[in-house]
Amino acid sequence: MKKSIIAGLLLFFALFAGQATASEHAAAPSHVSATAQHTEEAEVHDKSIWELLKSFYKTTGIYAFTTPQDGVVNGEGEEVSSFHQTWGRIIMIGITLLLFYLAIAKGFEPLLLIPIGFGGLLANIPMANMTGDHGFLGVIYNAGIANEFFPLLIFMGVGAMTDFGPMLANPKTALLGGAAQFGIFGTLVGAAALSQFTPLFDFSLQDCAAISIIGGADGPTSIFIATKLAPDLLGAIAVAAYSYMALVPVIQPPIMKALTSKEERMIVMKQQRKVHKLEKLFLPLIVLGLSILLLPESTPLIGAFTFGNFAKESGVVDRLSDTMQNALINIVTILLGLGVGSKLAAEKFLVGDTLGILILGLVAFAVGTAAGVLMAKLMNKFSDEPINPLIGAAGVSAVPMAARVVNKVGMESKPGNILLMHAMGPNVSGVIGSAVAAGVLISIFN
Amino acid sequence: MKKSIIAGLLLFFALFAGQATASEHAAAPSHVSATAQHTEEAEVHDKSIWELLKSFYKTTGIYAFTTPQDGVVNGEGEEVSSFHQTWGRIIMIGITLLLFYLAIAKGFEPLLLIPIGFGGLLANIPMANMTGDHGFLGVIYNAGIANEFFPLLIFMGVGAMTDFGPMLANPKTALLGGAAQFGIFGTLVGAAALSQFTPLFDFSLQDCAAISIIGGADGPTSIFIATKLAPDLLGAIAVAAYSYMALVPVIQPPIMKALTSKEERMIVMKQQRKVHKLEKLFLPLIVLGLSILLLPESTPLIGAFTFGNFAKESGVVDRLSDTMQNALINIVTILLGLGVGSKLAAEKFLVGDTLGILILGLVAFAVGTAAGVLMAKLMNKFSDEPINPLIGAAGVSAVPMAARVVNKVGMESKPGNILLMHAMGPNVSGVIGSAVAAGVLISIFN
Amino acid sequence: MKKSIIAGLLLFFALFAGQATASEHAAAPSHVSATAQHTEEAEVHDKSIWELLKSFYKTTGIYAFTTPQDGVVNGEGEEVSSFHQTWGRIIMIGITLLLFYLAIAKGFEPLLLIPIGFGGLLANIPMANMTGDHGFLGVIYNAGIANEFFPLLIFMGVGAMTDFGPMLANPKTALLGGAAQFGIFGTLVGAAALSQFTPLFDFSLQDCAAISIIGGADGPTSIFIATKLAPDLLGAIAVAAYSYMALVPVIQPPIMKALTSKEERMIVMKQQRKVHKLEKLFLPLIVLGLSILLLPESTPLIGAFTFGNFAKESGVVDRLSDTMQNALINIVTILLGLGVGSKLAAEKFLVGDTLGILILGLVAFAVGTAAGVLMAKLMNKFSDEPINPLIGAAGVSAVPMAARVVNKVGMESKPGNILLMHAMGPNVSGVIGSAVAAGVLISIFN
Amino acid sequence: MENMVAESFKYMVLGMGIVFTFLYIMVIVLQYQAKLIAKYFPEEPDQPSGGASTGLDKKKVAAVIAAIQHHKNIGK
Amino acid sequence: MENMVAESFKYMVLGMGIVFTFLYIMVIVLQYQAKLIAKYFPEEPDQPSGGASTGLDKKKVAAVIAAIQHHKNIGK
Amino acid sequence: MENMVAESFKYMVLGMGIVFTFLYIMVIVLQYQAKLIAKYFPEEPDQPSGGASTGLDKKKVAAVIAAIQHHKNIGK
Ligand code: NA
Ligand code: NA
Ligand code: NA
Repeated sequence: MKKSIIAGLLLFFALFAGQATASEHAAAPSHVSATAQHTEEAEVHDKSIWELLKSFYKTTGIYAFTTPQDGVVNGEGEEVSSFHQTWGRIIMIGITLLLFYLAIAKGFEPLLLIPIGFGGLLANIPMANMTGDHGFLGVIYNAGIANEFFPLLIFMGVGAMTDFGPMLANPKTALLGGAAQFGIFGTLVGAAALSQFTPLFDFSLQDCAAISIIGGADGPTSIFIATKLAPDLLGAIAVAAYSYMALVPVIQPPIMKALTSKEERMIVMKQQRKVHKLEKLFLPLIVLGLSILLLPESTPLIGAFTFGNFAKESGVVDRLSDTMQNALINIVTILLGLGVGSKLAAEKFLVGDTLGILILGLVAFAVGTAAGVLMAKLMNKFSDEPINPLIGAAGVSAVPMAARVVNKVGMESKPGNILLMHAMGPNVSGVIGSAVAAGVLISIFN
Repeated sequence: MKKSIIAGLLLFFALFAGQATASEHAAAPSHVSATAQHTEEAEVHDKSIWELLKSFYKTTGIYAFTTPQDGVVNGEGEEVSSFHQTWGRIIMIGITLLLFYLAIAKGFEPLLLIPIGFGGLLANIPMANMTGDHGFLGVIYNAGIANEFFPLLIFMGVGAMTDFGPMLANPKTALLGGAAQFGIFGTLVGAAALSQFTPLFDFSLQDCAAISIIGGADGPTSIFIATKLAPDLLGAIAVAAYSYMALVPVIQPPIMKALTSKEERMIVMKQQRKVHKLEKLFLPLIVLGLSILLLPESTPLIGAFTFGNFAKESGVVDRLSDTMQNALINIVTILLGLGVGSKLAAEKFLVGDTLGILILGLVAFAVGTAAGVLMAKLMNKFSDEPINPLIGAAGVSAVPMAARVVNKVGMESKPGNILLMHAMGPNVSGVIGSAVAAGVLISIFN
Repeated sequence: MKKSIIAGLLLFFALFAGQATASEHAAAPSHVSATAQHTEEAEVHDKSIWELLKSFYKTTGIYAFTTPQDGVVNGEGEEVSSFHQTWGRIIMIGITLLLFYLAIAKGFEPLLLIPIGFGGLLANIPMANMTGDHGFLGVIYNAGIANEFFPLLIFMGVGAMTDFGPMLANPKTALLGGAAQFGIFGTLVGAAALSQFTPLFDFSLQDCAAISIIGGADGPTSIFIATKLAPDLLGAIAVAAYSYMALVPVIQPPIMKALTSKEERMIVMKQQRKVHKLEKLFLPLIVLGLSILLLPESTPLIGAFTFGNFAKESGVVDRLSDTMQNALINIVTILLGLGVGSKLAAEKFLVGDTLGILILGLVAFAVGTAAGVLMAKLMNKFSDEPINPLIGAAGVSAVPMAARVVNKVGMESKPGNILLMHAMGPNVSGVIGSAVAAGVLISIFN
Repeated sequence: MENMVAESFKYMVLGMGIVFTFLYIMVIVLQYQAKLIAKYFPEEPDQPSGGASTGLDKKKVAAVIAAIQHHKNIGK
Repeated sequence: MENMVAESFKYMVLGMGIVFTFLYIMVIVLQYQAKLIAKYFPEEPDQPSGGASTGLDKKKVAAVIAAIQHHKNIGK
Repeated sequence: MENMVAESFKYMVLGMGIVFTFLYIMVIVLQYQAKLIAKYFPEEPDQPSGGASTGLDKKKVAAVIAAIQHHKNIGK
């Protein structure tokens, strides 16, 4: 069977090749030669089908990957180096395949890593220029990411999905969501120090701020800040943020165990009180009100988030709240992922900075976890009611993964000690905490 | 517990404050001082953490609300007065909270008042500048309201949700949906007279037209016309239109009772005939055809509306019709509400005109109701079949609330006299009527 | 009853007419006279209500359809001829009604023909100027069609709906989806020849390419290519593409029967093997990888398509995949249809070229079908396993209609011989085939 | 300025006239259409109202019933 | 360049201070609110968690139960 | 103008050649992939078709069954 098909294909080509050779004026199927052909219109040359194939070969990806050209520019008009045209793109395609593997086989935040990875795959296709102003990814990027609109819509949907009940049941655990933000600010100092005193990194203070927000463990916040403060680092920051959020079950447990004794991990917390629905209704208004009074720069993020939450808790606009939680957030997630992926183009991602971002992001994450746990230990010392220090780790946000990890680690020390709901308090307050931290960074650097 | 937390916080501040004071060159976390700092880069000054806090204080909302500045501009570059920076914003935030109360506790058109109210809340946040071209609300406004696109999409969804069966069962009741438009045109004359002859109002004729459309009791039509004829009045007109539509059960009954005798209210109408599905299928085409022949200026509104209705009645594109009625209209409602809310910024809303708009809108609504009832009385005199004059009140549109009010008032006079379906005829024809009236106003003023 | 209403209306008019006549300065309700009025502000003339009606008459569609004006321009600023202002528009409205009839009564691709038809209806309304930059249709066209974005989103949704299982079960039938693309390239040659050697057509080579893509039997691909290569022909190409896809059950069977013997049509194919889910998972990556290596110009289309398919087959982002298949594709279908319909404006559609497009499109479709069947006959000769030549006809794509037609024609010859799943292989590979063909055309002409 | 009332009055007359003319012609056409349809397509009369979302409901009910059947079969 | 560390350190102090101040005030307000609401609206206590999608579930369950009833009635 | 046919003919040859080359390589790769997967991942064979929306259906069915159980328990 196979042989006969090959024979058929050859026959087909040979047949037409013969006829095509006979024709007088052949076409060249590429931009460049099409232009050339117009200027030489008068000339008559005898180009065989094989020459046609040869000129077609120059339009293939194989040619582009193997034969870098001078003067190739990306969607933003910046020149792309030989390395980034060849091995760079190939490495990036390998990285996107790795992201797919992690998302599908390991369950790493697939809702964002699959669109981001696919966007990155498309962004590294030679000649297709999909990140350009008229390309598939470029249109998306300009429509909703360049203006920081999509992250806000995502945040609105997240707000509509968040239940603040556990935090309201025990408000003081919300402070743990503050302590964990030390991951952001501590890393900011560390990154500045390493940039200033070592040759390892060379980030500006603004870059440091955009990178350290990874410690907030909050995807849309990271994208929002990166777009505002360091758009060129967006791809690496987004990938780092979502990857580490996905790696919560790997990164956090050793830190949590190192900082706590077995007795502390076995602490049983008091059952939570019931929360009145009016408390839930007023909560978004209180949070927004505080951010208006203290930090107006944080209100785009907190405003979108509390709008979603208020719509949900109002109970009278369920069709809007359902749409925010489903159709709208899904559509925006698809587009946001593809658009962010456009920053995984080799010439943007395969730069020295990326490794620094990945390292600093990991540090930020770990420091935030540690700060949350230590703060919880401190609070346990001074509190009338027992506080299990593990729940401090949930303060980084990464809702609800971090709370689940807390629960799991707690159960390992004392089976049956269900910490999930107690950890959800710091977990959701961590979202507010990192939005406030983002507001501080915007107010300083923007 | 509380005391120890306060102690901890103070300790934390004190600790860092000491260290920070020691550092040589401090930063100022605000736009203004950030610029200043760059120019004075050479200077070395010893700024303590307390000075840092002081300069942070100037970026808080508390400072902005209490200390108005000269030269503050809104999203459109217009200067904002001291009053509008301070009490104005506070009053507006109070008004948006009132809208929430009405929407949640009283059930006033929550689907629009909650997004509009929240948009208004966000629009009054100092320094966040969300109504600017790059702000959350500004992006939405420019994407779909400035070009009048969102109201048309809403109208398309409303078309897909409207069942013209009751109107087709008794077409001549559609005339009641015409009489009620006297609310629009009567108010136009009244507003013009009051503007011309009294010092009460000072509206241009175009403003009068935009205001009087509130009498059409149709939200998207009001927003469409206001955006076209008087965009600065959009916020007040939208709020008035939706508020009065929500107030139908309060505004209409006294007028209905004052204009009818108990005998008239007790009139029982003939049971409606069955309607052939082909009649429903052709109806949108007939309505659109008439508006093409008589009033092409009304076809954006009527075209969108009849497209939705035709998609529904065709029966072959249920997935599109379902999407228009759900995902699409919900998404657009969220965005439209937020975008319209951006016009609730204090400097736009807290102006003399707003009170005039609220008063004139109420008059328009009441006059429309009265005209509908009186026309129904007239028709009842000349008709072979009995017509209960109450159904005239449903001609203002406000679908389906007005029809339900008719039903309720009818039942009060004669229990068991179900007028709901009879009132739905004028009710849906009122939508067509106000779209035609809007077309007339566009044709005159645009 | 009727008489009394007429009497009432006359009374109403007469009443106001009398009063209006008495007023000193009358308004003219149209753009033109509104301007005039401002310049003659000083003059005092006694315009009766009848004169007002007369000037209103000039703003009606009746007047516009019957009294063509010089200097009327369409949304793109091109002058519209007298014919296109009058009979042209009326004919186009008739054609859109015909499209509705075909969609509703005959079930012709209603999901696209109804929005396209309605868009066409709206585009032919005089004076409303809905295709202009600020018109309902113009806004849509500029937002998503001019930049070729909407067809890609549709393709993404189609990818998420496509099951490549049948093709994977018997990969070599995928070649049939290649043969059918001869409909595209054969027609390209034919159209070029007829344009060059006969006075029948006068298309440029680029136009020929845009037209011949109709033979790919793939709606979004046709719209994508037409927008890129010949935007003025978009309306006719889209209508032809969807109409012929809808006409598959009429166009294909005679060709299939003419080219096959009854014995061939009775061939029973081997039951398909089971496909491993990993094969489905890797398929989109393989297809995209090949298109990157061989034809990067095809990757916008194939990238969007394989993204949708990959999201579906990954199994970890069901909420995104569901959204692509429902809310997102439905919303985009509505907007795409309306936007494409804007190219059914009389002055765009009622031109000599349209007839040529319809004829050439039909030829392309028929040639593609024939090529598929002939290739299947050839493969059957050389294959170890029997191949029913009918399944070749499914290679044109038109998923899943063409496969169903194959099944039906097969059953006519041999009841119980279910070819549906066997035909789905060529059917879905036809989608890839035409996307590759589109890539070739882009690489040549763009 | 002095003529605003007069102008608006004319617009009122014009506007109400057009609204009524529009709806009146619509009523006439609809009545005529009803007669024509009753004459040529006497079958399939539809309920006068409530046809909005029955398609969806029917589907849901069908799915539920199918699921119940499925469940019962499993239960056996 | 030389002052990056010092600057970032100040930002850290400021940032952590604001984050804690924000959350601390929030905690105080929420605790006070809880007391107020417990005092003036003692009725209708809600479950402390899981209120996210119960509205939907309730509706679904209601629809299913209705469908089952319907089905049973048909079955009779 | 005179060379349109010749040009288009070449494009046809080129186009059909690329389409076939593309699909032919794809077929080879897919056949090879099928063998590899059958060798290294012999478990979990999938149905050849119709996998599109079973995820959803399964969820729906599960919800319905749960609801029925719930209903039965209530009914007791
Ligand atoms: Na956080
Ligand atoms: Na109305
Ligand atoms: Na095809």
